[in-house]
Amino acid sequence: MTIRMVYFAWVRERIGTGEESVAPPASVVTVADLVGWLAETSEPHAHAFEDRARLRAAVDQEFVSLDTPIGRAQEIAIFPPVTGG
Amino acid sequence: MTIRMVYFAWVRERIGTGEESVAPPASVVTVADLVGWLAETSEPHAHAFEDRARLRAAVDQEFVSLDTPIGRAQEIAIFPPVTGG
Amino acid sequence: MIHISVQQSAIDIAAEMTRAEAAGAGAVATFTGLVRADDGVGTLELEHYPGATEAALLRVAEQAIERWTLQGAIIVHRVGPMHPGERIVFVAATAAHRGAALEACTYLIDRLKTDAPFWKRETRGATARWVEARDNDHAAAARWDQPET
Amino acid sequence: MIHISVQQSAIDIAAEMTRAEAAGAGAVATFTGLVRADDGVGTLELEHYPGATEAALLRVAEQAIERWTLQGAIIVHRVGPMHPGERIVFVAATAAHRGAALEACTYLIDRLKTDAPFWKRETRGATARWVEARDNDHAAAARWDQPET
Repeated sequence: MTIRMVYFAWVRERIGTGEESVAPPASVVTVADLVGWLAETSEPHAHAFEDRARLRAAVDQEFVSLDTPIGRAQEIAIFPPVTGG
Repeated sequence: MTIRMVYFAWVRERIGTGEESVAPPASVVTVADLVGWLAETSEPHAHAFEDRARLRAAVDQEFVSLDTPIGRAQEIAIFPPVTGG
Repeated sequence: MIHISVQQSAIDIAAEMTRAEAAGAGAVATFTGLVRADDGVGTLELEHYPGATEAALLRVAEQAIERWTLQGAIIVHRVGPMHPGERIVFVAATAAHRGAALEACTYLIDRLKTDAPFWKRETRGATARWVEARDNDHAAAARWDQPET
Repeated sequence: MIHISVQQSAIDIAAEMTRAEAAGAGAVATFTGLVRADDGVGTLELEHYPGATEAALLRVAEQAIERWTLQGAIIVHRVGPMHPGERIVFVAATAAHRGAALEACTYLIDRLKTDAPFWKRETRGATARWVEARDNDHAAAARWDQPET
């Protein structure tokens, strides 16, 4: 399964790109699993994801907690807490 | 003592004028006394002042209750509850 | 910054917002009251007590500035005849943060409703009537007299 | 009436107020957030999540319309680079009465602060930093989740 990952703010800056396609193994069930797996793929990912408490996520543009199963998601976004307004 | 009376809204309309000068007797101590005395001076005043619960007052442009002494007031206003905004 | 105006002319929102924003803080809350277009009123006429009105509005603005440490408070109230859709009143509160601006804005309009000598007369067809004061305006104003919780 | 806009261009308050007032009700409450001119920020940059942002803002507006029976809700948020004194966000609620308009306006901005995917980066001199989320924004948003008292 290929998932489109999108990143924003300092998560995007640390990873060095705003989006990428990934194909996680079957052992990746939740968003937190996905983040953990990605953190092992490169130093920039590890740096971006080092403090899980500061990460938020959206699955197919719906905001979710990190323990949410990714199911058959097409797009998963990882970003810091929002600061608009 | 001469006092400038000013009237607004339906109080003004019933009395037929927006202002007048009056010289109440010494027995008039409070705003309520003044209203009672004026109500006896003419039919329009009596009509304007017939329901005291619907009257509000200002003494020298300060909003006061009707039991306030008029003291040495120069201007006393009588009007309905306000409805701005 | 305090700006008070009781005026015959139409209320210019863009000009008032520029004034509110010029205070240099991060948050501006406003309230605009309009002649309702949906209840059959043809003309609304606003009478006021010249001199006493401006003094009352200034007092309301000063109280808001002090209570919420505002950078600015604006109260503009129209008088004379006006028509459905036109602005009767505009208030604005400028503050460093949104909570203060929003609360102070509510305070300005709640207090204005009970503390400033304006009277409305509505004309529907051939019939004119003076608008009656509403008890819940007094309830809205009175809640600001409660001790802070 | 719901109007949502996420835009690079400056926010035109007069145009948005005309839109809010056109809903035909008696009360319009607005909140405007500005880049503060007083704390040394040279440039503020707003990043967002295209598509998800508009959907989140629409949901906030729909919730406000339903909860307060509004005639209209407007949310306009700027993105990209901006400077001190410029408007970041404008929200407006149009209702028959002022209580509903003022409460709904507060709801719109409180919810937007926590529910919409925007991120602010401030540049002061040569230093850029991402603004940290504030706990009290979550407290402000959460109070709308309480059962009505």
